[in-house]
Amino acid sequence: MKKFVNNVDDILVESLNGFASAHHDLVELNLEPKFIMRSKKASNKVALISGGGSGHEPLHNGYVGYGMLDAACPGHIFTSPTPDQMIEAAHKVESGKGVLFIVKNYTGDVMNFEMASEMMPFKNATILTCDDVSVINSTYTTGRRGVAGTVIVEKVVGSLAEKGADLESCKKLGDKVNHRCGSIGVALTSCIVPAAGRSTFEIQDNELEMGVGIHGEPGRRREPMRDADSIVADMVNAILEDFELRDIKLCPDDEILLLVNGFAATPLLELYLIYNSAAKLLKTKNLRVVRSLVGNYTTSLEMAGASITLCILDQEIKENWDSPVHTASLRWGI
Amino acid sequence: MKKFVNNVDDILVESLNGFASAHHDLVELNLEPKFIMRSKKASNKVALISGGGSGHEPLHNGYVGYGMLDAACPGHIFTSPTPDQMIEAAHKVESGKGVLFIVKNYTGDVMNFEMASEMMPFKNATILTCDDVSVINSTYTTGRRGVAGTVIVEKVVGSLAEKGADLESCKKLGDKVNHRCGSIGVALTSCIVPAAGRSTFEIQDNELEMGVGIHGEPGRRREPMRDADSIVADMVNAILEDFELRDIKLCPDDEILLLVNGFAATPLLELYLIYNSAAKLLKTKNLRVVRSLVGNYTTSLEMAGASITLCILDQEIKENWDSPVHTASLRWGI
Amino acid sequence: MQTEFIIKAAEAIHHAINVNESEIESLDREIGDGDHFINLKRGCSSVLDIKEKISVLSAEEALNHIGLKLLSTVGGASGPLLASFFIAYSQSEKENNLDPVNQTSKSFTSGVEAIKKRGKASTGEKTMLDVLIPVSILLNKLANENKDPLEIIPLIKEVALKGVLSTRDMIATKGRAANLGERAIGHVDPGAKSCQIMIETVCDLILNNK
Amino acid sequence: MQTEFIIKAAEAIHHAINVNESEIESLDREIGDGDHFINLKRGCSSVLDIKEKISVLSAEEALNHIGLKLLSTVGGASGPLLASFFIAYSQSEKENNLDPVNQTSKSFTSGVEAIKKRGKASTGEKTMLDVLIPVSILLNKLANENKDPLEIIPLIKEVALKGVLSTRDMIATKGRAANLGERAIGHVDPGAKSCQIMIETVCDLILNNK
Ligand SMILES: Nc1ncnc2c1ncn2[C@@H]1O[C@H](COP(=O)(O)OP(=O)(O)O)[C@@H](O)[C@H]1O
Ligand SMILES: Nc1ncnc2c1ncn2[C@@H]1O[C@H](COP(=O)(O)OP(=O)(O)O)[C@@H](O)[C@H]1O
Ligand SMILES: [Mg+2]
Ligand SMILES: [Mg+2]
Ligand SMILES: [Mg+2]
Ligand SMILES: [Mg+2]
Repeated sequence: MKKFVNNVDDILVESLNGFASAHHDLVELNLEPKFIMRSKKASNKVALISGGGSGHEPLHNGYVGYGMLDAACPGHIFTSPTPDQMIEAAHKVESGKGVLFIVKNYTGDVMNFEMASEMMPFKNATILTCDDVSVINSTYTTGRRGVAGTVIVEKVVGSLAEKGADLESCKKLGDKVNHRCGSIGVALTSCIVPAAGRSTFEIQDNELEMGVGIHGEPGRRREPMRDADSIVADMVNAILEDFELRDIKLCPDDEILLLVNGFAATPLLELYLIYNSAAKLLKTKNLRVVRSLVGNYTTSLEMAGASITLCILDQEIKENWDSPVHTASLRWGI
Repeated sequence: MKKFVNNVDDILVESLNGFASAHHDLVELNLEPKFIMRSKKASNKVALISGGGSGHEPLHNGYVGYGMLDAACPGHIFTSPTPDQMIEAAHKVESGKGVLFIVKNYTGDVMNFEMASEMMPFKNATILTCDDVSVINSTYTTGRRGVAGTVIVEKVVGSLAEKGADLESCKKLGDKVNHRCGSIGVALTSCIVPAAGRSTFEIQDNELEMGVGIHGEPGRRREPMRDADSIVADMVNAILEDFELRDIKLCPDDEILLLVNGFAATPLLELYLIYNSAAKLLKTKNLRVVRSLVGNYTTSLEMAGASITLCILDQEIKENWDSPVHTASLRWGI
Repeated sequence: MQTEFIIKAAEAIHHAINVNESEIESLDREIGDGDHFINLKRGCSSVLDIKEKISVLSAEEALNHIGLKLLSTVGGASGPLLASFFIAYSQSEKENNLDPVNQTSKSFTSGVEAIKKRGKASTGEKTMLDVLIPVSILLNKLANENKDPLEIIPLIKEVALKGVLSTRDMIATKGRAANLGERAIGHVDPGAKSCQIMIETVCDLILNNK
Repeated sequence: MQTEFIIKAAEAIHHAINVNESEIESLDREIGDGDHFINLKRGCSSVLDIKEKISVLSAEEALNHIGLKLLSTVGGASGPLLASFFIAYSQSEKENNLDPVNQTSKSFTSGVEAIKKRGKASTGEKTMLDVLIPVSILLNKLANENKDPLEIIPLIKEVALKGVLSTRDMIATKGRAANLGERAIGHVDPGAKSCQIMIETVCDLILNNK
């Protein structure tokens, strides 16, 4: 394991300190318990709080700021945060309109946020993101995992909350965005949880893992490595088939947000190549990509690979996607 | 070699197509010869053109747009572009105030831009960036390499050009920023030029390459892998010593821009840990980090590793750093 | 139960978890995300950190403190589950006052019920419950039959081990491994294994204390 | 010189470069960035792409076209240098009209001078010039002595090879390897090697054509 590390036990705190000091104009760090919050507390809006295991940076700390999250609760690497973090964060950022949790659908995250929700004195609601189509919903009862679509949910709901909408409306929009998102990831290499010190899984030079999770969990299946167009076609088709399975009708000329997300080690050069391949394919299916995001937005430590997320836009989602945002890792209009 | 690729010969064009289509609101792609230019031609300003080998994305394509470059000329992977690209790009973006080339100091880039400069009909000047302190200037006559400091030069000069300054003033500011920048990189792994299909260099699990170039060129020396604080201290000290060697006096309370740049595979988590380590060290030296940038801004394909750049600010540099910019990979204030 | 025994048990569990590091870790690497050992270790250490503080408390209070401590340090799926167990166990100790075997049986069952509720799971889903539920059923049965503790312990250990092994051939329907479908078959559930280790450790401690 | 010969030479060089792929590539990987072979290959292919077009031109014009083509396809350090060579060579063919040996010597020297000027370099800096300059000096000498071409060729090949080997123990002061300092010692310069291959190829072509 070759990483920039002093002491494995201190990675998270040192990294959080670096994050907070690099972005001290935007955020503040609380250490006991750990959370990142806006340095300027927002007033009279639904407080958006997300969180999850670390190792997916910039998710979620990088999305704290105007137009997006009010606070983010980082767990240990690949381990969900604990309820005290969410409760304490809520006490700091709640401003009278309640708390909305945005939680990726993993048993650990769900339970920890659930306990926080039960234990906190504020009106609150939860959006569970579950955009990963690699997990077949009907067969396995925990349901799909939440992956890169979460970034879109956080941005869109963040915008609505900033406009002063109430808890129910924010929750409703978030659920809608989540419903209209589908994602799938492919890993070319594994990743190393620092405390474990060894690769989470083994993968050969001629293999890829289709449907990998963002913790390096095994996915749909191990497949032979092949050319990008063929990998991308399988990914895009998996997402479209899933929309069909979930009875989400896609009409010709529907507007799409296409997110090509790198897990870390895949160069931007390749991410744009993937984008090109996906955009061309969607065009042949008469879908119009009108918004896009290409880069490392939901990572898996040092894994090589990428995920594709499609979000079917409507006027409300598009407007809230376009509105100004000012966070460490997503910024426009400000 | 495991990459998202269809045909090795098509990587660049497919990736450029993806880039241009993802950012069609910002840029336009010319293919014969290859360059990226703003989709809305700027008027009555010095035209800023940069370029260099591909494989360093987002450098330079990701910096084309308002407040930064007018055009970027991508060469093949790790190979400088050819003069026809710069000449043709200049014809498209020149708007009466001449052309300013921003060129990283590599023999190939220098000569190709030089020939473009000689062969083009416009008034033009060149800023050679050479911020890499790992190359000892006095001993070797080609001089230092230009690395991540180039991003700062492009941003700062881009701002001044946008304000309507003339060619000489822009060139002067660029030279000043370059002079006040120092960078050094460390590689933990090598990278694979797709056309070559194998690692540029071999490196063991207990080694790092101190002073690596952004093409995976060998650096100062092979060193044992060790803890982040000690690596970072050596990097920061190398930059500070170099300022001294070049007679750049650092005064207590001098204001610094600290750029922690990832080469690709090093997670953001670690980049912030590096930032934390560097910022703490600079504080003990009474230097004040007042601006920062952490992320993958000048990459080396899929290499793991990072570089640190210090830029000593003054009022003029700081103002032009802060002014609005709207490119694919650097955006604020707009 | 005595607070002194609780602390001894915590120390013994800490030791046993560390001894079994590589097995627990690799099980979670195979069908999870590889952090189960680290999560447990963090939990154990944090409990030992408050050893002095809880040593002066009643057993109920100590167990509640342990639950809250686990809740705020372990994280992941196992954190809230184990925490719920201890908090419910403590509650049951407070609310009832039975003979030792019946009390243990009742409190243990309350703990397991809390896990079932929190995790929305039962047996056959390839989780720690495949150890915990059979153990609690057996405990109840033996308590009803008024068995001697020394007689009970070997039976408990046996059932716990059987529970672990039963997870090997299951498809998971809860937790992270649920995403794996058929690929989870052939692998033992890490949480089941670690619960079995903890149960065995406490059993052995009781035996040695006698 | 005949345009036909130029095209034949381009084809032979293309072949020779490909045959030596692994050596050229690994030399540039050792002390450069590993692309020298790819750059040359791209250049050769692009020249052969315009074979038909230049086959109807005079030798001077053909050489100029080749220079411009290399300029717009090779890139890197070697692109502008090799392009400058051919453009200057063409210019000298246009401007002078000497006997074959003296003309070749004069034009070759003009080409090398153009490289020296563009690269701001000379011998002893661990570049292609460590092959090209000795060859041009020898050519001049032999031309002055009115030597027979067939006598000249083996000597040229020998000097070119010596030039390549001379780079092995040099510290580079130009090009990418200059950043390596002492670490470049022990490695032959890739550009020197590829120039030597090209020179040898053309020499052999002349021999075979005789
Ligand atoms: N819904 C659930 N009910 C009961 N136990 C569960 C449930 N989900 C997961 N578990 C247990 O938790 C264990 C995993 O714990 P751990 O690795 O610490 O958390 P995570 O899965 O979040 O990384 C599994 O092996 C399983 O025994
Ligand atoms: N200033 C120079 N003068 C002459 N030759 C040079 C100079 N710089 C580099 N070279 C030659 O160019 C070769 C490298 O070419 P190439 O690999 O194609 O370009 P790059 O170094 O840009 O990747 C070197 O081996 C050397 O022979
Ligand atoms: Mg986990
Ligand atoms: Mg090169
Ligand atoms: Mg786990
Ligand atoms: Mg090269």
